[in-house]
Amino acid sequence: GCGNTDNGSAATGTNAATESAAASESAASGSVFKIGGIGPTTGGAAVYGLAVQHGAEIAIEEINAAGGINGYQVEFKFQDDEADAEKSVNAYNALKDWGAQIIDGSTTSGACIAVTDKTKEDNMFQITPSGSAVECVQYDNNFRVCFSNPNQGLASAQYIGENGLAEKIAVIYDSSDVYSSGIYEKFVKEAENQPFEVVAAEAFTADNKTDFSVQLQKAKDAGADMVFLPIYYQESALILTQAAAMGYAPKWFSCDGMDGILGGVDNFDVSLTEGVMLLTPFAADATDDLTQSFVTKYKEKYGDTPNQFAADSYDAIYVIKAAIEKSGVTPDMSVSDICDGMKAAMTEITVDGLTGNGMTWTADGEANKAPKAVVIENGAYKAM
Amino acid sequence: MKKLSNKKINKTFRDNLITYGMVIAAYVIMQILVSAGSVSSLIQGLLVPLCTYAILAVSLNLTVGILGELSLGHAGFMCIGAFTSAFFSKVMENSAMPSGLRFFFAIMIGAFFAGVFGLLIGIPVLRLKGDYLAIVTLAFGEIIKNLVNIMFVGRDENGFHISFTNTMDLNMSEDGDVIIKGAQGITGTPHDSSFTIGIVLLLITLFIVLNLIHSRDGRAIMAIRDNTIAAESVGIHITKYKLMAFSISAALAGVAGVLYAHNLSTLTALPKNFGYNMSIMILVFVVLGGIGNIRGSIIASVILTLLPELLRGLNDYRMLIYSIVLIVMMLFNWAPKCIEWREKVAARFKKSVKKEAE
Amino acid sequence: MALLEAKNLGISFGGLRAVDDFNIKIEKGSLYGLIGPNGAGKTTVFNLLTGVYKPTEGIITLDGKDVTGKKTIEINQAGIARTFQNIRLFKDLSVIDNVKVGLHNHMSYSTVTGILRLPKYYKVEKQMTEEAMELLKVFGLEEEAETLADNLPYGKQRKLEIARALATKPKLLLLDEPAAGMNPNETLELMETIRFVREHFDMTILLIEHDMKLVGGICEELTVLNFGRVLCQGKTSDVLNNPEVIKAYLGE
Amino acid sequence: MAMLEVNDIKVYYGMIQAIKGVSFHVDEGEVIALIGANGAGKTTILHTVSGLLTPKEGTITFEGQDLVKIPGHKIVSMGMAHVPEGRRVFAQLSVLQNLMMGAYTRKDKEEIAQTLETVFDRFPRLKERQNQMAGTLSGGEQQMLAMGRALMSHPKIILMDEPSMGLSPIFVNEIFDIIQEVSKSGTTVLLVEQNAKKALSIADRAYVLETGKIVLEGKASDLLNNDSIKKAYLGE
Amino acid sequence: MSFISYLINGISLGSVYALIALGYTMVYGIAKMLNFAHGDVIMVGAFITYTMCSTMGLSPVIGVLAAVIACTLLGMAIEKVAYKPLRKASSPLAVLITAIGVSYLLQNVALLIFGANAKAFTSVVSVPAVKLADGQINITGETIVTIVTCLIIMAGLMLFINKTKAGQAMLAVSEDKGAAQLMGINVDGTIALTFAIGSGLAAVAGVLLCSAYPSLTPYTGSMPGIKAFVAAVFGGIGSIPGALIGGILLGIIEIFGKAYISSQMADAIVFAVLIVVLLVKPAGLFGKNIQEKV
Ligand SMILES: Nc1ncnc2c1ncn2[C@@H]1O[C@H](COP(=O)(O)OP(=O)(O)OP(=O)(O)O)[C@@H](O)[C@H]1O
Ligand SMILES: Nc1ncnc2c1ncn2[C@@H]1O[C@H](COP(=O)(O)OP(=O)(O)OP(=O)(O)O)[C@@H](O)[C@H]1O
Ligand SMILES: [Mg+2]
Ligand SMILES: [Mg+2]
Repeated sequence: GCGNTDNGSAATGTNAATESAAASESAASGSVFKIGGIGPTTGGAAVYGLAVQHGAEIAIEEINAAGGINGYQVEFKFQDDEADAEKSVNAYNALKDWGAQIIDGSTTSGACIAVTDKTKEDNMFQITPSGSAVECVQYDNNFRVCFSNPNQGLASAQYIGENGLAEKIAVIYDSSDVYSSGIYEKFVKEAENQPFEVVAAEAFTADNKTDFSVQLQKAKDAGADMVFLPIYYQESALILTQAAAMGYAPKWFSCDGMDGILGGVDNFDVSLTEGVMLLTPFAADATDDLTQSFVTKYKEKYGDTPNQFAADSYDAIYVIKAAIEKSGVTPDMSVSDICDGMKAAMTEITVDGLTGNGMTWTADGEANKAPKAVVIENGAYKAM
Repeated sequence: MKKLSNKKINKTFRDNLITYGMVIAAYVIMQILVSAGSVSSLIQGLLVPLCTYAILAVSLNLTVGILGELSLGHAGFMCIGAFTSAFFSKVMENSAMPSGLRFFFAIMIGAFFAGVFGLLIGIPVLRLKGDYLAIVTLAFGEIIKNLVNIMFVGRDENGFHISFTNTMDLNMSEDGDVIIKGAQGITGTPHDSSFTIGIVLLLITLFIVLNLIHSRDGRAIMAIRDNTIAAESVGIHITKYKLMAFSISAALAGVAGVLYAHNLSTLTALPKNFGYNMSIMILVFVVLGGIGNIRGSIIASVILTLLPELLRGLNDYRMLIYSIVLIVMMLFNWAPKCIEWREKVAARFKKSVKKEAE
Repeated sequence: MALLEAKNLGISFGGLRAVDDFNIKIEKGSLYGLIGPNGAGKTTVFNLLTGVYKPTEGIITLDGKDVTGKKTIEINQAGIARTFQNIRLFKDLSVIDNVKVGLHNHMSYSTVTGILRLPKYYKVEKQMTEEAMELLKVFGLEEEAETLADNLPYGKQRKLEIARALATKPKLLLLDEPAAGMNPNETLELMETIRFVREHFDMTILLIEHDMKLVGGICEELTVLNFGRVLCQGKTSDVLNNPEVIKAYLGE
Repeated sequence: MAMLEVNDIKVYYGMIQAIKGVSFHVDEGEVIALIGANGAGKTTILHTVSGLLTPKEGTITFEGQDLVKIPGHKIVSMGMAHVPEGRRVFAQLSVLQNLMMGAYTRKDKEEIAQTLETVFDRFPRLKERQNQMAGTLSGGEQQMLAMGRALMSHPKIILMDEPSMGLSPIFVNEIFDIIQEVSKSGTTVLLVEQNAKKALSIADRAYVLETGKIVLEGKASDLLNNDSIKKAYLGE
Repeated sequence: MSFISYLINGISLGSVYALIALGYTMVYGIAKMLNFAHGDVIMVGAFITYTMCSTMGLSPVIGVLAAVIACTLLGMAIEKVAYKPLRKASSPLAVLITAIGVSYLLQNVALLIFGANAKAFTSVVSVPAVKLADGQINITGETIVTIVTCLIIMAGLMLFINKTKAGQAMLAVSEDKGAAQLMGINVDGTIALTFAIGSGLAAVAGVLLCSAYPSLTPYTGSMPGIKAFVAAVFGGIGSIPGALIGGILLGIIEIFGKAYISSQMADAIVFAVLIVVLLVKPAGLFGKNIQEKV
């Protein structure tokens, strides 16, 4: 349906902040944490940026309602970067002008890498919810919530191999996308050590993602009993539809980008996803309280089912909260001091979030969390 | 007779001087403001991109305004300049070469390769006309983007390796270093671009383009634009001059690419930055600023690059407002009715100024 | 030896034989007229002579050199310049720049000189300006040197085309209906100009024209084309009194 | 009342005023000549009358109706045709298609066929070339086509802008004969010509235009004998 | 066997391109402008049908009709507000740029109304798929309907242009607006009609595009729009049969390129073929290469 995405994003964040700021005495003017978010809210990748924005907004609202972080209220502002590196730097600069002290972003890998350079210069704490390329956490002030691409490629290959899920595997990936090609590379490399064989590796590009008949036909002709889809759910939905139409029914295996397939595509026939396996840290229909309350709020507010980007971003805010609480930094400290404090705290905190229980971080920015392998049964995730 | 020709030289001279002066003044003012600390980070961050887009617009104006051919593949040349130069800089990063010299060579390399591609593409393509030429340039731009996206280049002790599938096919030794990683492009290009260098490059671009226009070759190029058959009939070598304009234009776009690549730590060939959308965006600068009007190109590129950034306060409505403003500006600048109205207003204004002076 | 000699030229468009077995011999320094009914093939002959169309048969020699089938620019460089029936100026260039384009191959400096503005640039540009102004003067266009060609009135546009053609320093000048759209007074003036050009530049001129006053007034020899073939050739007075010509072209 | 009455029109191209207050009238059945030097504004006037340009000031009435207020394309169906300067044939359409385009406002197929016959009679070359693309016709042939196309609408009044331009002498005579014939068959003619002598010899009355203004008017035969006209426009 | 299914897939994809290209070429042929917003009108048409059918549950016929009517009006409105004032501009590029502005505008309005989430479009086609060779070859109902629609539209357009007065008026307007007016042709009306038809066709194309490839976002139209532009040029822009053939060939080349050369280089292959064709036939397959008469 029509999500009311026309809700002014930053407005929502700030409104929430000011409302609860009025309630909370401790938040005198100037003593609020300012967190900036970056991601595409227009253009072809808008769906991911909007998810990151909305996920964070929910977390911010909860935190402020519960009295803030260490008693300080939090303000949040989100800036559009159109998934472009240069615009992402602009967005970062705009946030800096606004007074941002901490960055939740950027959403997409390429853009995120460009921003890491800038946050490094300013020594500003940056945690990306979804930037999965290796270089997204290249500096000591960069952290991420999601898995890295090689990590996912490796884990996928190992999981398939160890559980003997398939013998012949075809890969369909987006050769123009950092995330997808990153996972693909590692997967194929690792496949050499595994008991299965990659029989076909077919690509598509950002400009060429309506028709997948050839890729599917090739997978079929190569006799693949499993198709690995290290891609996002929007394209996956099309692939599943087209495979069904041509009567091809292999096993499907995917990564966290697939998350969202159950609710992220309006009007999509989810029966097509029956049996799809994926490694994901988040499931919108998990039954734990945290997920349920998040999903309910999200649906209420934005009319959509949250995907993994939203969950990652929600967690990112709570990670920020934990790091602040641990380090005891205050809003009146300089950006650099806040960063130093939080950096140090990052390796000491443990966070239970939507995307993992007991998440911890290494100093090089990677999250320690176990990917959960799930399979879709009766339109719902089920642990494997 | 002397007087007349002098007048003309003076007029173009003055016109060019205004253009250079405008750029230099903008530079000086910005530098003063920056050192006074009264420029926001956003604007500071935009200084190099502004130079990049201004160079692109000027260079495309050479093709569209002066040569009179519609090119929709300019981003492709920018892409070549960006990747070749970033590759060079990455390779030389740990060599003994001082960074200034390295960047100088990077610029030369970017311009050279983009220019050579311009030449190679121009030879077959410039026989086509109008929209057919446009679509073929668009096609070349897309081909370049596609190939860059699947290109892997690595280096180890055995030298360079190239593959068009994935890194494994590079067959590199353990401690080899993959420099271009397909869709992941090049990361960690040294940050050599600066506002000063950008302005210098813009001034050089202006110098080349303006001087070319007002020379014998420029006249030949414009004659071809105005009437190919007549130009041939007075002995102008059509292909030669078309190619000259096209490859100079491509080389300058390559320079813009170098500036772009050395301003960000990541370089990927996405539809957004090197696809036809970008080519079209550059064309928008050119047309909005006035076809053949070099100064207009610079102004339009600055306005249209700043606009979406300054509209950030509008949040979700940002790009919507941007598109409306674009349409309105186009109507204002180009609709004959608006032009007439503007002229009238200007005339009235002049009159009243005169009266006051009296 | 004749300056221009065309032998047995022919070309067809689809089924239409536009020019057939066309022969002409033009002596150096002469003022030669090509006339004939509408659609007889006169403009097509010009197009053959200047390489716009390639003749399917026949030979064209200029000053003893075979130029058959050569490209337009080669033919221009060999020494034939022309004007067009539908004016083709460089509309967005100034009047003087139009002429300077004509001078392109005769006064040059390299691209690098142009871009770097080396001293030679200023020297050659100055020479070009002077020479162009001289040409413009011949046609009374010096006042309009800086006007955009497009803004000139019709008659002056025709003159500018001639000036531009002359700037290429041709041996032979082809004029396609130079007086079209001019009133009788302007035509008279044009006749003077053409005569002057011939004397002053020692030029050979071949012109197409339907204005008999002009043709009769300045052409020494005529060829009449009819249905793509030569109907009659010879001294102007003879040709204009030839009954066949009168019947096919002049009317009584 | 006059069939066509032009009253003090002023026409601009952008800021440039090309017509500076021109009035004239054409009575039914007349042949009116409009003469003047290059750039005097003759073409501009014809364009304004037939609705391609709009006057800034002034009125144009045709059979009692104000043409300025009528959309340009409706003027044709009121009975006005225009042979434009520079021919403006539809280059990529065949000769026949061009002619049929002339009859665009007419409905009766039989009548159209009849008019086509008369046009072909007058211009046999067009009949020969009816399937040739108009753009490849020679200059003179295109001129014939432009004329024939205008006649196809069976107009009450026809505006002609230099119809003899580029025509061979024999055909110039013929075209003036045709104009007279057209006039005799009941069509009013407003004629712009460089060939002033010929124009005046077939016209009833004439107006002389200089830089956007009418400087002289009168019976064509009188103007033919007017010394200043002789000097300025007849080349005598 | 796989060759045949590739061929069929190519034709399926190509018929969608062809359908879009028909509208593109129509507008180009008459109004002589590249309407870069054409692809976005397609998207609007698809969203309207989506809203009517999937959200409001109305029948597909009503949904499609509503889309056609709405897009027709939209096309006319765009023409009037954004293009018409620039018709007499000194360069034809001006209106091209405005079209780009309109394209951005439509995308962003759609983004604000419908959000960025992809919508799975429910096919409006109820024709069953044809299965041949023991189900190895599968021609979907969408393909059949798209091809038939293409043929009908192509024939309809050709009849319309060559046999009706309004069609002839379009030809005249496309060559010389002034002369056309002198023939009594309503130039404004004719151009508006052209946009109306082009945009109405865009709606049909949008519905069938999304029926065949059921993923609808505010940006759905832009890539097929460009591809259709390529197809139209390929076939000879302005030529109606050219658009059809160009579209189908483009689809086949794209699929064959992916299948037999490299799926990674699919875009490059399509464009390379295009370039080669244009170098051999500079006005496209069916374009008239009109030489200017000197
Ligand atoms: N490119 C072409 N394609 C087809 N026919 C052509 C072409 N060029 C010329 N013709 C035809 O060839 C014949 C000769 O044309 P040309 O232009 O040479 O005539 P012309 O003698 O110059 O006539 P005019 O005095 O009317 O200008 C004409 O009948 C014309 O229709
Ligand atoms: N499109 C235009 N833009 C600007 N000025 C124009 C335009 N058309 C004509 N003019 C100017 O308006 C004036 C009248 O031109 P017009 O064409 O009506 O003259 P004319 O009497 O028909 O001349 P000719 O005998 O050359 O056909 C001229 O000074 C001309 O330069
Ligand atoms: Mg001729
Ligand atoms: Mg005139």
